[in-house]
This record gives sequence, C-alpha cells and structure tokens, in this order.
Amino acid sequence: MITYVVIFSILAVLLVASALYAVIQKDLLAAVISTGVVSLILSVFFYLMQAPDVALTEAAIGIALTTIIFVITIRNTSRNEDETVDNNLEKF
Amino acid sequence: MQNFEQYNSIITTGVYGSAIALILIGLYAVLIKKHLIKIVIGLSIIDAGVHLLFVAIGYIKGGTAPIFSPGNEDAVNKMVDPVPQALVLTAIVIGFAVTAVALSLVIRLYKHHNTARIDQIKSLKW
Amino acid sequence: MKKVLVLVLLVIVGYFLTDTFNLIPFGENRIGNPQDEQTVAGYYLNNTVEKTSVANTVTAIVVNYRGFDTLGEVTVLFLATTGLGSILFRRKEDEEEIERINKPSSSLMQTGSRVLFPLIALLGIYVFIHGHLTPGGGFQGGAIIATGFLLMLISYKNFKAGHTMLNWVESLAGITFVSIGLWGLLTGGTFLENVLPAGELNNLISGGVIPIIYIAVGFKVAAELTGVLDILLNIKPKK
Amino acid sequence: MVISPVHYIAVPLLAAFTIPLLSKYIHKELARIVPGIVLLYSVFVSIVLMMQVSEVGVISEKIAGWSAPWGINLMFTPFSGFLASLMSVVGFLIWLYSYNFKKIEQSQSQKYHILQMMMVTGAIGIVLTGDIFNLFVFMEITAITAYSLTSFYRERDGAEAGFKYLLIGSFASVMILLAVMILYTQLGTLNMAEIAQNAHLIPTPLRATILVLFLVGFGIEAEMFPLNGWAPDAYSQSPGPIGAAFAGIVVKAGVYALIRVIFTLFDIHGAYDFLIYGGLITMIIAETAAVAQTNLKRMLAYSSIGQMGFVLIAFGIGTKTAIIGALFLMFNHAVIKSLLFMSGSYLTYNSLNKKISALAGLGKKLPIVSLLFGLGAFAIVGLPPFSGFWSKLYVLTAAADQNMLLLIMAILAVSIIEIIYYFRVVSTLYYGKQEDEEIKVQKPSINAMVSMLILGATIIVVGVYPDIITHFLNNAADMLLDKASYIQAVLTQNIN
Repeated sequence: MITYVVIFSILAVLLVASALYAVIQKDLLAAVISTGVVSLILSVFFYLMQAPDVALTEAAIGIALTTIIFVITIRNTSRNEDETVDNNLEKF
Repeated sequence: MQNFEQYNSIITTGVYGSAIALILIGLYAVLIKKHLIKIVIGLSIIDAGVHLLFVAIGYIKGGTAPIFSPGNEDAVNKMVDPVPQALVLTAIVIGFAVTAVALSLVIRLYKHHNTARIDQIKSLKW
Repeated sequence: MKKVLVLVLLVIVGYFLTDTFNLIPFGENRIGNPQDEQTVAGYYLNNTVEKTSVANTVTAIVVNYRGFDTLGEVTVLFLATTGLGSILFRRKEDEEEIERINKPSSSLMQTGSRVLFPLIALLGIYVFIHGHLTPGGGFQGGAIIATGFLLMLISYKNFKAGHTMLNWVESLAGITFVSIGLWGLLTGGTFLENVLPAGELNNLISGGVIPIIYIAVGFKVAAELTGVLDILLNIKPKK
Repeated sequence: MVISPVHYIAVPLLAAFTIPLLSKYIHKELARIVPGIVLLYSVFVSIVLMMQVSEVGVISEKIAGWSAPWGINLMFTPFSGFLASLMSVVGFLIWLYSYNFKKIEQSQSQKYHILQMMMVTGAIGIVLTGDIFNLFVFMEITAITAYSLTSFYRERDGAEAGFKYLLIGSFASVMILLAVMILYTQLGTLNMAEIAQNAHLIPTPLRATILVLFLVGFGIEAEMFPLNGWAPDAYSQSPGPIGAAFAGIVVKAGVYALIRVIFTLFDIHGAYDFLIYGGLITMIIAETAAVAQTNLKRMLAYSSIGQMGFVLIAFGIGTKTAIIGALFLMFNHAVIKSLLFMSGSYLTYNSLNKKISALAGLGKKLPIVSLLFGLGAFAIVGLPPFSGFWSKLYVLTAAADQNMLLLIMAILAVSIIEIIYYFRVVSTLYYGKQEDEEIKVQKPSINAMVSMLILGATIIVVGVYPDIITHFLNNAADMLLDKASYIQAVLTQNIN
C-alpha cells in the first residue's frame, strides 16, 4: 500500500512538473512533448481511478493525436517561442 | 487497498491538488504567454485539469470499474460512478475538436502576419 | 504589472476552487446504494445489465441513455473537420505546388508502416467492436485507427488517404447513426430507441443497437480524425 | 411519422452527413439547396408544434426511450418553442439571403451552408433540451460553427476575431463544465427539471459557486458586460449574413440559457438584481461605444450588445409584463438586427471601405436597400408605428409598475443615444455628399431582396398589429414564471 501511495505521489508531482515545464520551456516542440507527458500521466491517473474507458480515450486522443496536431502546427509556424531565431523543425 | 483510509488525505491532495494546479498553470499560460501555440497549450492543460476533476468526483473509495465482466456481476455495490466517465469521454473529444480549430487559426494567422506572437499581431492586442 | 494582476487572479481562482472542492470529499460514495435507485448513476448500475445486456455501463450510458450527447459530439467532430477545411482552404491559384513537405521517408519507415498499419487498424476495430463488453469503444477505436492513417500519411508522400473512401465512410457512418435513431421514431418509439432485442450479457452480439451505433461512431471518428490530420498535413509550407 | 421536437435536430444532422455525398455524386448545387429545404422544414415543424403546444401546454419528448431523469428529454414549451420558431425562421431567411451571396466562393459554399445550418440547429438544441450537459454539447456545436464562420473570409482579419472568440468561448465552456460537475456531485442528476426541484438542497456556498460559474459561462455567450470582448470583432469580421445569425440566433441561445438557469434552476432573488445591474452596465457602455464607431458593422455590433443588455434588464424586472416585453424585445432584435445586418452588408459592400462616412449618397444608388436599412433603424430605436415601439413600451410600463424611476430614465437616455447614431447613418445615406461617382453598384440578388423584404414587412405588420405576437408571448411568459408546471411536465413523463 505504501508503495502505491509513493508511486501515486511521484506521478502527481511529475504531472504538475511537466505541465509547468510545458509552460516555461521556450522550445515549443519540447513544450508540446511535455504536454503529451501530462496526458500520459493523466491517463494513468484515470486508470487508477477505475475509469479504463476514459484512460483509453485520453491515451489515444490526448497523447497521440493532440500532440501530433501540435507538432504539425509548429512545423508550419515557428518553433521558438520568442521567434528570435528562426530555427524551424527539420521537415520530417 | 485495505489501508486506503490512512493515505486518503495524501491521495485527495494529490488528485484535487494536481487538477487545480493544472487549471491554474494553464490559466497562467493563457493570460501571460505571448505565443499563440503556448496559449493553445495552456487551453489544453486547463482542459486536462477539468477532466481529471471530473473523473475524480466519480471515484468511490475501493470501487471497481463499472464493467460487469464475467464473474463479478455481483459487484454493483462496489462500482464507481459511471456517469462522470461518460461525460468526460464527450468532453475529451469536444476538447480535441476545439484544439484542432484553434491550431488551424494559428496556422492561418502565421501565414497572414508571418508571426505567431500576439504582441506582433496588431489586431490581437486587447 | 500585468503579471502581478494575473498572479492575484490565479490566487483568487485557486482559493475559490480549493474552497469549493473541500466541500466535495474525494472518494465518497455519492450514488448511494444502487438498489435504491436514488440517483441516476444508481439506476444505471442497477438496470443496465437487465435492460440492455451491456456489460460496460459507461458504453450503455454513452450510447444509449445519453446517446443524444454522443450524436452531438460526433457532430462537433464533423463540424470541426468542415471548419478546418474552410479555415485552411486554398484558392486554386495558390495551389500550384501542393506537395507534401515531407521528404520521401526511408524505406524502413515505409515498410514499417505498411506492416504496422493493418495491425493498428485491426486493434482499433477490435476496440470498437467490443465496446459494449470491455473498456473502449467508438471514440477510442476510431482514434487508434486514425493514428494508423497518420503513419501512412507521414511515410508515403502521395498517400492521399483515399478521399473518396474517407468521404463515403464519414457520410455513411453518420447516416447510419441518425437512421438508427429515426428507425426508433418510425417504429412508434422514440429517437435512438433500442429497437433490437437486447440479447445475452457478454455475447458479442448483444445490447441491441448499441454495438451497431458504437461501430458507426468508430468509423465516423476514424474518418473525421484522419480528415483533420490530412488537412493539416497538406498545408503548403512557407518559403 | 408524427411531427415531434426531435425533428429539429435529427433532420439537419441527417442532411449534414449526407450533403458531402449528394454534392459529389448527384449535383453540386444540392449542397446549397438542401440546407435551405431543411431549414424550411424546421419552419414547418415550428408551425405544427406551435399549434399543438397552444392546446396541450407542453410537448415533452424523451430520447432513446428513457424517461426524464434517466435519459435526455426535449421540452417544447410555449417559451422554448417561441424561441425555437424564431430561430428557425430567422435561420431560413439567412439561408435565403446568403444563397448566391457574392463574397462566398463557389468552392466554399458547401461548407458555409453546412456550418450555417448547424449553427441554427445547435442554437435550437440549446433551447429545446431539458438536460444540462446536453445543453453544453449543443453550445459547443454552436460555438465551433461560430468560430469557423467568424474566420470564414480569408482576406480580412477574420482569423484574429475567430481566435479571440475561441479563446473566450473556451473559458465559457470550462466554466459551464465545472458548474455541471459541481451540480452533479450535489444532486446526482443532470436533468434540469430535477435540478430545479432539488436545488434548495444544495448547501448555500456551493449553490452560489454554481450560479456564478453558470452566469459567467452563459454571460459570455449572451454578450454580457464585461464578457463581450469577442462580440464586436466577431460581428464585424464575419460574413454579413453571419452577423445577422449571431444577433438573431446565437446570442438568443445564450440569453435563453442564462434565463433558464436563473428562472428555473436557481430561483434566487439576488440573481434578478444581478440581471438588472449587469444589463444596465452592458447597455450603457455598449451604446456609448456605438456612438464612437466609424465602422458600420462594429456600430451594429455594439448596438446589438446594448440591446441584449436591455433584454437582460427586462428579464431582471421579473414581472409578467416585463417578461412579455423581454421576449418581444428578443423577437424584435432578431428580426430588426438581422435586417440591419443584411442591408448594411450590401451597403458596405458597395462603399469604398467599411466606414460610415463612405456610405454617403448610397441612398440614391441602392434605394430599396437603403429604405430597408432606414426602416430597421427607425424600428430598433422604437419609433411608434414599428414593432420596436411596443417592446419598449412593455418594458417601460413594467418598470413604472415597479417604481424603478432611475431605470426608466436610463432607458430613455440610452434611446436618445441610439437615435443619434442611427440617424447619423441614415442621414449620411440620404444627404451625405457623394465623393466618388465611379463605384459600380452591386445590386442585391432577388433571393436576398425577398429575404430582406420579408423581414421589413414583419416589422411593419407587427408594428401595426402587435396582437398577433403578444398572444404567444403571453403564454411563453406564463410558462417561464411557472416553474412548477415545467418540473411536473418533465417528471410525470414516466407515466405515459
């Protein structure tokens, strides 16, 4: 049980930390990946709270598709938040 | 999960605290950040927080998922509330749709102005 | 200055939310005893198996009890795709060189996605066919299939995701959903009423129209999400 | 098949999903015609149901065979039915107007018409549904079409306006979602009638929280101050007919939701005062801002916000006369503002820029359109022979009954401001000096003309015989005030 709580607490801290990182980070690509991590931890949370349906949805939509459309947008705009240097994404 | 009681306050703080923290972090990004993509990221973090809260209010201590798999048909009394889960499903999909529209607007703004920063797009200053 | 104001606002909002959720204890049983049917949730838990033969209560709620919401939600996705098309629409004249920005990807990637795509699609279809029995369903399965299409879109420059097929799937799935609804209305019941026999619990073919609707939702969601990705990936890069 | 409220939703959805196939494989033109047929069918459904409802009282329909609290239900009451009918009629006229609209490119017209039809459907859904989460879903349908339509034109600053609207709209949906969530934890139900019945069981702090969240969330859609930052941009950047749709349909749905929450869900008295003060501030600020506008559409947008403030005041007074006045105002605003936006959009289309001063002399070049614009301007400020007069009279009478002298003075003062800026436009139209003879005038197409003439005729007919509409308003006001019969109508569904 104690392990459960420890793991849970670590996840909660990670969740908030990655959300913060997503907001602070100037490199938008890293920020978007970090948002994906938020979704990932969120889906673990949903699973722990006995909501497997929601966990699956969050995994498929939040982690995969939302991140992808963000990446596509960054590729079509700018990658750096300050736009001082125009270092666009390597076209993949 | 026998000792759940003992750690209940930790878990409560963990779930509610992180959900509220997500909402606040997202709000901060939307209000302070100047880059449009950052603003959309903020919106989706707010959404994530709200979804977490939504699932959290349906959770019941020691409950099981609301699925009647063979062998646990008698588990009705232990199941968590299925309604918030159903609502969150809807909310997640709607959130994705709104994010997609927002990002397409960002792309178009970038094409018009060659920048995605609010402070350089005149008509977006407010 | 603005930062200070925003921080003050954040403190207020945070206080407000904490205060509110202090009054809503976490993990407390709010649905009462399901047998009493005091709350909506209790009613659902108590009656779903008996009345719809659906093992997954969430599916029963999403597709049957609150099926109208799901119809609206599918519509939101459909409208988002339509809106995306109108927002990112190109005129003929600036369409000279629409070329996907991708460099042709490596043959490893191409072979890999060709092998993976059927597997992903199969997984997605499995997820939404079993939506009434196990966790998962139309949205999840549809989204999984869309990620499969994403792989194909990225690795094959000229993979157009079969626009004709996409259109057909999108429209037919939507029409199926609404038609099942109207079927209920035509047979003298109500819109979206479960007109087929419920069948036996935990059989693949059970739950009346619920699995049919969820499969339609799955195809619809897959088609819409692929449509969104296709539109976004086809944007002409800036010079 | 018996006509029932669900046709309002099911038929447009079926059409929306079918149109892509029809236009591709049968005929391209179907993409533009089918939405019109569907909206016309909605008008037909409205007529049939309005006739039924005046006999039965309330038409309540359950969805998916589950009665009231377990499933979702649609409520066609005299109040919601009146608004749904109004929306379907205005929606059809907007379709008629924008069929062949010059500025919408051929390749885009399919998307435009689908989005416009679904905007109307979403708004009707908001009005009819009896379930609070379902209301949220319909609000998102309306919102997402509104975002796309705001940024429909490529060449203008549409994307900025659309993004602004989306940002504010997202806040609204987060708040509504939070409110629904807290509500659900307290009552374990999402059905509005059951919520209304049990709302007094919620502890006071939580009830206040829910109410505030709902008011802010729906206040954004209803253009209430200070939550209306999106409105002027959205109105002025969107295509002309969509400006009319915002004024005639989307905002109406927002006001409906606000009123439903205050009158039916939470019958708290402080909320009425809140409506009066909120409405008063909104009205005064918006009307003052309208005077300062040089852009015609922005001026109309601010005027629209001001009118919505007036509607909120009227609801806030809360007596039966006031509610009749408020509903009459909503009717007038839908009809007159649509006419103003439609005719105004042809006027600006034929001027060099969107400035009011550029309209000089158009009165001679576009006589009928200018005449209709003038008619709308006279009607909305409330000059006697037109319909706008009666609604103002109702509200003023109600205010006088309640001895709200300051309120009456404020309303009259605002009316004078309105007169100033509308007459400025009309006088520019007719007496302004023409600067450029060269402009080739683009005459509106016949269908647009018909649509505007119908609206113009409505203004005059209702102005002369207000009784044809007050009958419906009377029933609607009764229904809104009679919370108990609403609850009863929903919760006794299970019996039949």
